[in-house]
Amino acid sequence: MTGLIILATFVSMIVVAFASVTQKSLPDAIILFMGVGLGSVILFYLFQAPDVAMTEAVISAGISSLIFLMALKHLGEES
Amino acid sequence: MSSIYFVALPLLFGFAVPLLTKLGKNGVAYTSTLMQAGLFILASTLLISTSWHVEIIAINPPLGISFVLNEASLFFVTLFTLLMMSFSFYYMGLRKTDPYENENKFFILINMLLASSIGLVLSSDIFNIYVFFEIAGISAYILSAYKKTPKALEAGIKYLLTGMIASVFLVFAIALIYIHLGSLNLAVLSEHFVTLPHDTKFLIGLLLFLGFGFKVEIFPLNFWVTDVYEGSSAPVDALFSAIVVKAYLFVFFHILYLFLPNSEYAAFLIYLGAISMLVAEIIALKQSDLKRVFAYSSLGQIGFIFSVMAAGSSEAVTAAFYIVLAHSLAKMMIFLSIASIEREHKSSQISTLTTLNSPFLKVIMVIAMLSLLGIPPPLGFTGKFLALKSFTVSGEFIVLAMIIVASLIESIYYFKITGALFAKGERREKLSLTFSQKGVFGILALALVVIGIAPWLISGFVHDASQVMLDSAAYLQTILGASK
Amino acid sequence: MNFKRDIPVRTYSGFALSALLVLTILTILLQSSVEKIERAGDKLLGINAQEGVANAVTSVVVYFRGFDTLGEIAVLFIAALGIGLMVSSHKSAQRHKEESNFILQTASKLLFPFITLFGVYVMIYGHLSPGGGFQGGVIIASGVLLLLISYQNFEVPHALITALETLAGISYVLIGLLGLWILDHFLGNFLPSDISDMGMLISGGIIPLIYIIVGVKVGSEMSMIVQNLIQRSDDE
Amino acid sequence: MMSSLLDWFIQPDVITAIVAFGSMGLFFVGLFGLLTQRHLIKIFISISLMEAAVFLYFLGTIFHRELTAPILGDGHTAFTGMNDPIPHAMILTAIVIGMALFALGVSFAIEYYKLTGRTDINKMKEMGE
Repeated sequence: MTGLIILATFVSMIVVAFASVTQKSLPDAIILFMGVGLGSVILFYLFQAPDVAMTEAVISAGISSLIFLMALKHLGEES
Repeated sequence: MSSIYFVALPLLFGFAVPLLTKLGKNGVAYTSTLMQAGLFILASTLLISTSWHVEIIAINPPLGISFVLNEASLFFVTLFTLLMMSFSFYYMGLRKTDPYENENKFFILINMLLASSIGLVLSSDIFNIYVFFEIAGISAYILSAYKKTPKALEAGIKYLLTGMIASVFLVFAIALIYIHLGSLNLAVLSEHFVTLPHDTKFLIGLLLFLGFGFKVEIFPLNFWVTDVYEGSSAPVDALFSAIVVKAYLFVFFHILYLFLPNSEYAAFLIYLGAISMLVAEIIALKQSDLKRVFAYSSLGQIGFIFSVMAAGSSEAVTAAFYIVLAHSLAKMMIFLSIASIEREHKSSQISTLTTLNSPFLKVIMVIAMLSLLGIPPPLGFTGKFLALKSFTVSGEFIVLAMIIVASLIESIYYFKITGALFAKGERREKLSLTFSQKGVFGILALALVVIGIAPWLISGFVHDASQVMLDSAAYLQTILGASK
Repeated sequence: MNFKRDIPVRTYSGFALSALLVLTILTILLQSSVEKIERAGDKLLGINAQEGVANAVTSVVVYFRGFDTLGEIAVLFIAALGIGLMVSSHKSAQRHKEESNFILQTASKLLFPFITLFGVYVMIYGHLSPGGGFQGGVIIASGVLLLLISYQNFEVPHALITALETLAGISYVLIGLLGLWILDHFLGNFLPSDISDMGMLISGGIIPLIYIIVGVKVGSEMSMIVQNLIQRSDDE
Repeated sequence: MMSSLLDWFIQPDVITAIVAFGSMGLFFVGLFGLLTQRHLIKIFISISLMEAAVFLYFLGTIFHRELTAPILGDGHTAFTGMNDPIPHAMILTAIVIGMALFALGVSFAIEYYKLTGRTDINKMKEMGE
């Protein structure tokens, strides 16, 4: 069962990451990047690593995306 | 006296700076210089007392992290502390008239750079080397973008990007190493690395090469170096080319000799170094900015050191140690004199040298350039002579030819610079150098010339250092035997 | 490497090149069989019991490989210093934005205590349950960020934060040096730590102490970073 | 039939293969973004994707599904039947270092944009070549 969940999470992460990289507007790219962060949190949890999952959750979905969004206030919306 | 103080004291200084500012305006500057002098004394006592031992951190190796002090690592530690001490004494004079914007941060960053370069050289744990790789990296990125001008910021961004890419490859290599070999200690890894299947060994080797290749500034991966050197200020360039690059060079070859003792890749690396030297010297010909010229000359010299070090024979590595010593001393002198020129003349073009009026600086620059070219009496000659001898002995005639051609090209633009230095023409008023700056230049020039004339002073020690560097079995024995 | 031509050619070549590189890496990775060998971590698990710390990851991060964490704290310290340097030039800019809406303010007034409480819990119980200094510190910093967003005139108390950061940094290195002077191993565990009080709050000698210090330092540094970046972006 | 499919997914080497394909796919997306995108923030995102892919590959290949997380429940004192804690410690440190570099890069990009109005890596040609 876990193999199936891992496969599904990986596939969705790759799709979301590809969309985030080729996205034209930056805020969308960053929100999609948060989605990839969420996916990696789920995977770290499945890999029996709660500490790493918590760190990844707090940092990739939390602080670093917010740092990005604050940077966007004057880096312009378009890439 | 333990070698942990090389890392612990700069960190303690960095964290305590807000308290040190209470000691008055120059509190931070004087504490930093005093500490660096103390570290140099510690390094030389460890060197003279030949106390080769393993400094254990938290638990015994091979599970724990440990610092290994032997001839090779202490050679570099003493060199780095000497160079940083002389940099600080020089900067004491510079800061009276042209201090950095908020200076306490500058002192924290140069001390972190020193601590991480020493950590890179001493550490015997591959993930610990990655952490020091990052500390040295991040302090270098901020130092290069310190002036916050568009040029400096571009230099910082480019340096940061190449650093992040290099660290991704290095983490990938460490992950594969831990998956397949189950340990992080360099000694245990060097024992089991050969047992790996061929293509895994190739992949780990390639990733390690990419990880360190950017930082060692070897040919295909050094496109970013000259922009960083031109963008950052001259004193910072002195630190980069004299200290930081040497630490990465040592770690690169330390790991190469531990993992692949006499491997078939050595021939490829020798040619890579020679090509890197040739390409750098050719491009240096048409540069007009002093910092850019000496950035390319640094790339050339580092390519030369790279190919000599890769030769792997004991004579070649001894020659490489001489060249490293000569290059660091000479580059520190050159970039610091460019710093004085840049502060006085507000530009670092070669043409500004024609209006330079400071006989002392001219002598210093000539001595440094003689050493870089390999003309006696400075130390550069001994290194180059031994290197060329070891190449002829080992029959690498193509590499020999490439190096000789590159040195000829190098001499062209050095004569162009010396010509500008001594050209006739009206000179501006005399460039003022404080006593401490003159003292620093004097000591470095003296070291270059005295060791150049009498290399037997340190030849015994340098020979042992090269033996230790090449001998992975002894390294394994010292670590696994150490369990205080 | 600046292609003058329009985007598609660059994208296709980039696509093909990276695909080629990754495929070669993938084939090598799939061929190399990962057999179950006894790795350094399994040996550490054997030793870990006598440290009396329930969370083996915390004892590895703080004690067995504590030197990496000290280095990592230095990286974060330098990053905060660099960001402060980059944006320090506009410290004096007044933040004259209009008050953000009322709902956000009441919500953040309600949420902030719980976020900080959770952050402190994660920090202090780092050696018993998953979590620890890094996670706790960043959670507290995200609480501070919430306040910064919702209240325009909220300023992180600079003097207090710098004092906390300095105190934490100095005590971390001093604990390490104490280990050196007492046990002759830098970062050695000189406080008593035995298996009997596994799972108790006061267990594992210096390990929880260091992780709380790490939490305080990471928390204060991250709030400084966030404050600097918000300060920076309000200067229009 | 369904249960045999689920059982097939449980086997360790199947999971390792899925992890290898998935994380290398993510690495590919990161590398692709790095080579083609020109906006600084996009480049930082791509490098973070590559880094996340390396961490996922590392943990995914080394974990054993049947062993528990390296944390003791209440009352137990024996560290047996647990996953290897060292990769967790390494990745924890590497993630926080990556975030620190990331935040520094963003502040460099903001300052550079403030001074020159450019965020395109290719047009950063301040220096004479």
